[in-house]
Amino acid sequence: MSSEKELKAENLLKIKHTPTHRDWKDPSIDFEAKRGNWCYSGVVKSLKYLDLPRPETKWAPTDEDWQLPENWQEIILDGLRQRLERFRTLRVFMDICVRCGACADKCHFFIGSGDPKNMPVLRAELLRSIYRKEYTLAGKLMGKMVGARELTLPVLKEWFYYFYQCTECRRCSVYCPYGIDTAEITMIVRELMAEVGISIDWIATPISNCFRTGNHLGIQPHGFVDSIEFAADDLKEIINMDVEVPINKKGAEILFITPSADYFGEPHYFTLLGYMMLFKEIGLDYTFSTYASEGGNFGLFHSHDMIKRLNAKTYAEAKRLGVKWILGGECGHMWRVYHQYMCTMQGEQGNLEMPKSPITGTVFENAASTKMVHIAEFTADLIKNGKIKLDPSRNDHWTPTYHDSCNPSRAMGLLDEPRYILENCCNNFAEMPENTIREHTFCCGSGAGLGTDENLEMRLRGGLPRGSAVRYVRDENNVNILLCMCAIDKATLPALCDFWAPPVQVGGVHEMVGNALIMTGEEERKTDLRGEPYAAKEESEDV
Amino acid sequence: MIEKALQGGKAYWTLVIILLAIVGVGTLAYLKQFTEGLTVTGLSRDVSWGLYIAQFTFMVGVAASAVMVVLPYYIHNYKKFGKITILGEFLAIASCVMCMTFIFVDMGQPFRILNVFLHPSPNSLMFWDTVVLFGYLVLNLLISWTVLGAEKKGIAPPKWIKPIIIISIPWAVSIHTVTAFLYSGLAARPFWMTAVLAPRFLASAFSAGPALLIIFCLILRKYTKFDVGREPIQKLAVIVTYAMLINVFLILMEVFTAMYSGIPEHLDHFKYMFFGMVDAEGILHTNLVPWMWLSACLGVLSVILLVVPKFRMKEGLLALACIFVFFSLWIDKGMGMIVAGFTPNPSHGVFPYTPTFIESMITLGVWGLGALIVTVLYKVALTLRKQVDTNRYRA
Amino acid sequence: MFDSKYIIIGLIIFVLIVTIPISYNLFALNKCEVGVPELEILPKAGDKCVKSREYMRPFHMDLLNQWRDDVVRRGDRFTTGPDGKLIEKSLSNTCMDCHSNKENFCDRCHNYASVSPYCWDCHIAPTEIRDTDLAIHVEREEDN
Amino acid sequence: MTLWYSLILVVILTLVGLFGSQVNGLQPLFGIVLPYIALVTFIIGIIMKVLKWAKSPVPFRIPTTCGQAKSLPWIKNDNLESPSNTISVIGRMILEILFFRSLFRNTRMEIKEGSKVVYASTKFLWMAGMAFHYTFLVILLRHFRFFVDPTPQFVIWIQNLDGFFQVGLPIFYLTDMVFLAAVSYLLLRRLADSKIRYISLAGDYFPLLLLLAIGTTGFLMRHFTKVDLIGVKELTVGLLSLQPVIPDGIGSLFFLHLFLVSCLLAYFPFSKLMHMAGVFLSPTRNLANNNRMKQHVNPWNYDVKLHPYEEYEDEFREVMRGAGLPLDRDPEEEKK
Amino acid sequence: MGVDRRKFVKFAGLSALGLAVNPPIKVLASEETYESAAGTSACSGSCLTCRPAHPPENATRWAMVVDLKTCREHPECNACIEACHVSHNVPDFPNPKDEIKWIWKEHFGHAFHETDHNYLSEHLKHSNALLLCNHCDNPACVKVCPTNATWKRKEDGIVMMDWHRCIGCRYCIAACPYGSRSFNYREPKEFFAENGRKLQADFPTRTKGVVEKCTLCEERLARGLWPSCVEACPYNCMTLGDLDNPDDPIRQIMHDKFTIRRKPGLGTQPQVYYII
Repeated sequence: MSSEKELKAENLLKIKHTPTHRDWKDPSIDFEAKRGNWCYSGVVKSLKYLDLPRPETKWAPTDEDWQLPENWQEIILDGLRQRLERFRTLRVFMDICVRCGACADKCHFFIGSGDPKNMPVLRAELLRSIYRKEYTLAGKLMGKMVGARELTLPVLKEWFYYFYQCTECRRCSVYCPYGIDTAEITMIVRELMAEVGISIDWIATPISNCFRTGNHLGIQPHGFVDSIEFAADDLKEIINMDVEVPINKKGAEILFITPSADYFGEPHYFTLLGYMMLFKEIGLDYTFSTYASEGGNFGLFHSHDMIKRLNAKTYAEAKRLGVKWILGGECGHMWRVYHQYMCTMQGEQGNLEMPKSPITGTVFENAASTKMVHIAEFTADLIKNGKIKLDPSRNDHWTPTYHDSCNPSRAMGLLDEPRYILENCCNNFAEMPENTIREHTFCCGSGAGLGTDENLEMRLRGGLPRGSAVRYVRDENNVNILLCMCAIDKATLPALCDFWAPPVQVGGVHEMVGNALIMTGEEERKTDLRGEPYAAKEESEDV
Repeated sequence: MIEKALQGGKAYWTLVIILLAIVGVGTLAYLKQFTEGLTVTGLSRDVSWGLYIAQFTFMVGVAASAVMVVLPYYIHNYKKFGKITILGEFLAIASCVMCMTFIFVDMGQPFRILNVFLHPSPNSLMFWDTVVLFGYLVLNLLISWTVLGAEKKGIAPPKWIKPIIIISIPWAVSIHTVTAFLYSGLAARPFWMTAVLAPRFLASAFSAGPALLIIFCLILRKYTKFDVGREPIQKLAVIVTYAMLINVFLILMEVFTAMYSGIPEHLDHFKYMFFGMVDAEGILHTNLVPWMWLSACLGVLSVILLVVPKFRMKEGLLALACIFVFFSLWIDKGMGMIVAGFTPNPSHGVFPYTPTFIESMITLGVWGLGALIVTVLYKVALTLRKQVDTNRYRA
Repeated sequence: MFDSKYIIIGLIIFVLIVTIPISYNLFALNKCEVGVPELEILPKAGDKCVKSREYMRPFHMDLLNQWRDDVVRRGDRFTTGPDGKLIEKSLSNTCMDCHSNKENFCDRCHNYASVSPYCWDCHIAPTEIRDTDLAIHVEREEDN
Repeated sequence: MTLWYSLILVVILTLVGLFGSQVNGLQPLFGIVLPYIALVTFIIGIIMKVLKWAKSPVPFRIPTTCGQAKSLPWIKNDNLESPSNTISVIGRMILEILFFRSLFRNTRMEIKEGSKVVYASTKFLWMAGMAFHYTFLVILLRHFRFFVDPTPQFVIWIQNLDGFFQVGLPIFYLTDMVFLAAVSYLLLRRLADSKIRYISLAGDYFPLLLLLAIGTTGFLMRHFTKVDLIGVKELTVGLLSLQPVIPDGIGSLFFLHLFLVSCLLAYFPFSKLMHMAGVFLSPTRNLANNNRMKQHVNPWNYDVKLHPYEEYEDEFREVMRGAGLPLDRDPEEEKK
Repeated sequence: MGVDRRKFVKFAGLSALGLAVNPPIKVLASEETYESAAGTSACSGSCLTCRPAHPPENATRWAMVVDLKTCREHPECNACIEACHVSHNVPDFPNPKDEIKWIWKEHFGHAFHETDHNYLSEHLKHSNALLLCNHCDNPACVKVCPTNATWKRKEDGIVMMDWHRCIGCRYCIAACPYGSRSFNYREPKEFFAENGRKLQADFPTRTKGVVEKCTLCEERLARGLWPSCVEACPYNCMTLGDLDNPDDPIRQIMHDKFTIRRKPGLGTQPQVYYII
């Protein structure tokens, strides 16, 4: 890892966006020199638990020899052929890129690092060059001249380096005239690498934890119960009310699933408190589950198989508990899986019912097939129908801005619901510049399983565009909290904000809901969910 | 940035569609003129320029008037004009396009219009007018787009734009001066042959243009959330006042010279405008008379409203005064100026000119085009401003 | 194959569009004989023309353009023909003197190649002259 | 380097076309055989490629959403950017195919004042792209005057409009100018922007240079060296009515032009030019964002190893009981 | 020019192009012409018998003298106008606002406005003046033309027009103090077709949207022919000559008679002189 000294803004800001003269077809990478930009390899225990190939091999990216199986090229090329037959996306995306370069400066990693291979077009070319060599006549005959390359160990190492520098945020796809989605290509290449035993620990271990205990953190059932009870105690201190939280309750109407970080991590925790208050206030008949105690799905960052293996628990648990439908908490990639993959992977769920809000009677027709509703949709509906009372002035000590997480914005189209909620919960809401929000939003730089410490330099670099936008509203509008609806964001943005835009805090949308919520029979609250005192009630001057 | 013009509410799109319809009507009318020739207009052998060229002349003035906001803002650093400057520049862009379109529809051989550049003739003021007008359009596009773009990005405008802004100021004066030279150098037309024509054009431009801008600002305040503030409007009102006074003064100079000297060649045109004239057959022609008196009355009324500070300070009355100024000058320049120059003709024949329906529809279409461009550009400016401002204001 | 419905329809449309010229030529109702239009055999035929046929076919418009500028702008009205005789640079008076039938000479080729010169907007073709040598009633014909 | 490969290739092709067609007896090759081969390659090649794409399924519905999805009835759905039904998808595709919607969004990133990342609006690529594609289309349609006899009326309208400004004789077509300018811009952009130069391959320069050569030969033929149009039309109409003939005396420039066009046609299916077909088939654009509304089927969906609740409870039964969680099967209860 | 003229004289003998001369009018009027010409005082060279068969070669400053005295004695005669308008295919549009005229008659008081007064001699007061383009030495129309579609020929001073280049802006009409220029508001060929008027085959019409005016029959001068109007006038009212040549008959006329010009004060130096 890079030393503290190096990780200073002025050092990271020496970025040159003009590529060096070295031909991109040269794959060599000096891993030693690039510490802070890549992740550690998967640990034995996790790989073994998941029956992944080559679990016992201990290799590090800095090694000369990655101890690959003898026929590794064959495995990868076979895998590639198979996936070309399975994914039209891959096939089409391999053939039609015109290298117009529109995507080039759209990637946060390129903006922050200036490394030309972080241009989405070149990231895809890393695979496309192999595809050309194997599947096109010109590539076979003319080789490098037409951008074709042999699959060699340096190429594989290059894949490892660059495809674990893509957060699958899909921002490039928005600008591509053909909609080429680098996330799709990254997913395929990561799958191919996994087939020869190349994974990173920060992804493999959460998957293995989740597969075993139901959540990424590996919290066992009793730990889960403890933390929920702890949260209820905390809440009692703030709002002076008893909040009961049902767990594994059969026959509940709704199964509630949220990322496991909500139970343990800060600032996720305040969002959890917000949910608990909201559900108590409206008297929702719901249950948590220990078996499906994770909304997130790190399988998405590994392979389609892993997505399915982890995701199966959701419906299985809904069926076991006999709930009518499922409500999902604030998370980013969790919603990509629930929105774009779950129903296709798991098939239709006859035992569940069309989601209908028991409070407002609204039928969520947009979830007619998956039977799974986003908490923002649910809460926005409550507010619209006047079922909860909110006092936005209780958030007056916050000047929030909202960070659209990549997946809800570009893979789901969930843009206005959270804004509607925030406008009803806060008086001081301010937007970041328009090229950095909604479908143009910038990734935190740590998504897709890259939110670890060993690659902090690359994370901070990737976070530059987001950090710059936050700093802009901090300076222009005195923004002091960055709200988001993604567990990875909540985990990684604090470091980013500390680095690029201190002292902006990070929080969740339902934390603001909890702050503003007027509960029936409540006593006067002294502090918000963080224990921060409310702003003085007197008519505050508008800045 | 232009994409902002593609996202808008119902009112915006309704306006755009109405304006497009007007442009469509104008286009159809033009197609008729295109196939049948300029015979569909009221123009004749004797009055060979009419509504189109008159409107062109008037709009050059509106275009040039942008300098009245650009100069205080960029040169004298009068920051209060910050919000209005872009409106002025966009108005100039629309006016330039209108000017070019008016010239285009006036051409007998529109397909050969590029001959002006293929066979340039530096002796001809029309050649220079084309060049300066085109240059002014490019300058305004460049300046407004760059400055607005920088504002959108939240950074200071690039340094290279400053000299271009400075160039644009004399350039604005030049477009209307050259337009005046177009007329004032013609020995054949004594009415135009006056050294005071260019100054008069500038004075009328600097009152009509800012008057229109004030009207726009008041409309924007009423129908959108965009408020340029009271002070810049009052400042503009003062500019309108002085320019209008100078304009009236210069007109009186002209009247004096013609009347006192009594030279028929100069006097006759004023007679025709204000009292009408008898043709060879003994018929009295008074086409312009009601219009010119209306223009004079509106001019006097507007001067009263503008000069008395108590009236000027009231925005309702100010709006009225601006409307009066605009219409008074529109009649004066957009009808009287050109037609009266041709009547009576050099042989003292009186052949009155009245625009035809087709001609009026084409003119309306060009106005519609100008209004459309203003609408679209203002939409862009307002949307970008709103994004920059909401952030600023809500904090 | 997946989404075959859309893809096959799409491909059929593609093939139909690409082969429009072929189908137009093969099946068009007003199918014409393939081949060059026959040009009129000149009544005053001979080798009197100012330039060779090989030059004239592709370059006659350049020559006429040149003549136009010579005559109008430079007052240079005459040139020498291949037989050494003086020739006036004039479309109506010189060219059309021999090629007197515009329909059979100019128009056939121009129509075949869809060329629509605007010479005839002003210049008067001999075909516009009937009955008398000097003047005629001109019938408005499509000048383009 | 890649630029030079492409340039040399285009020069070679030009020389082959220019001199090959002058060799006695080879004119039928350049005027008849190669054009037919090229046309057939073009059509069959594209069909084969598209069928190959079609053989792969679209297992998951993964549209890129660029606007508000359809959710609650009172939240306005941006149906062109996040379409929820087929009609909206068609709307989105029309915007994409006819107006290059995604490219219209393009911005240029700049880092200003030290650390401010800002985004400039940049439409030049979009404008050049639109200008290039549309003028190419118009030029192609104008060529119908050589393809068919008699010339359809719409072609004459296009000609008149295109030659509105009567400059030169034959009149210069506006589209010719715009086409050559746009292609030149696209080429210069590749060379001038170091990022784009870095990613450019021979396959990116070659089509541009080839188009430039085609455009230039066409322009030269119309305005400078001239060819015998009647002969040209005789040949092309002959080709396209399947009765090929080679008339005498057509200039060699025409054979070069035809040869280069044949090269372009034959090259098309094997190159990035296939984006013409690909843009219709991109799953991130041509699918509705109705994932949670409608079931989407993956034809190769297969079972994977799962960790069912029973195994989970078996592993954690003791601690679950300890934490007071309900158990599905409690051996202790059963014992009792 | 000169070379061309010589070429042409040879050429004209060989070709049938002599048809460009417009014989019918001349034949009808010839006798009367002779008499009236003889009736005037000393022959100044402006009579049919004295006028050379061909205009002078190598003229460097064409000018015209119009004898209004003789002209106004025949108010019914429009031979010059007809000859000109026929030979140049000038349409006579019915609507006065579309009117096109190369040579025309205008009330004396209007044509010479500055000399008009209430007690003007009776015969002048009710007479018409024959007007045409003045082919000014310092033409206002040329200065203003944005495309050089009208220009003054250096060789012989004719103010020439290129109808292929005119864009129809009508600036020249605004600039001309003599009203010598007309604009084609309508398509002339359509008029000829509609009205059954005959077209002169060897001279083009104009197209709608261009300005036109008298070109002093430069196409005839080049062929060694007098301008149509000069030739057609049965009374020899018009004399064309080279002012730069001291031996040219026109100089003699100018010497003998008092001539005036229209609007001399504007400095345009018109080259049509009037004997009143």
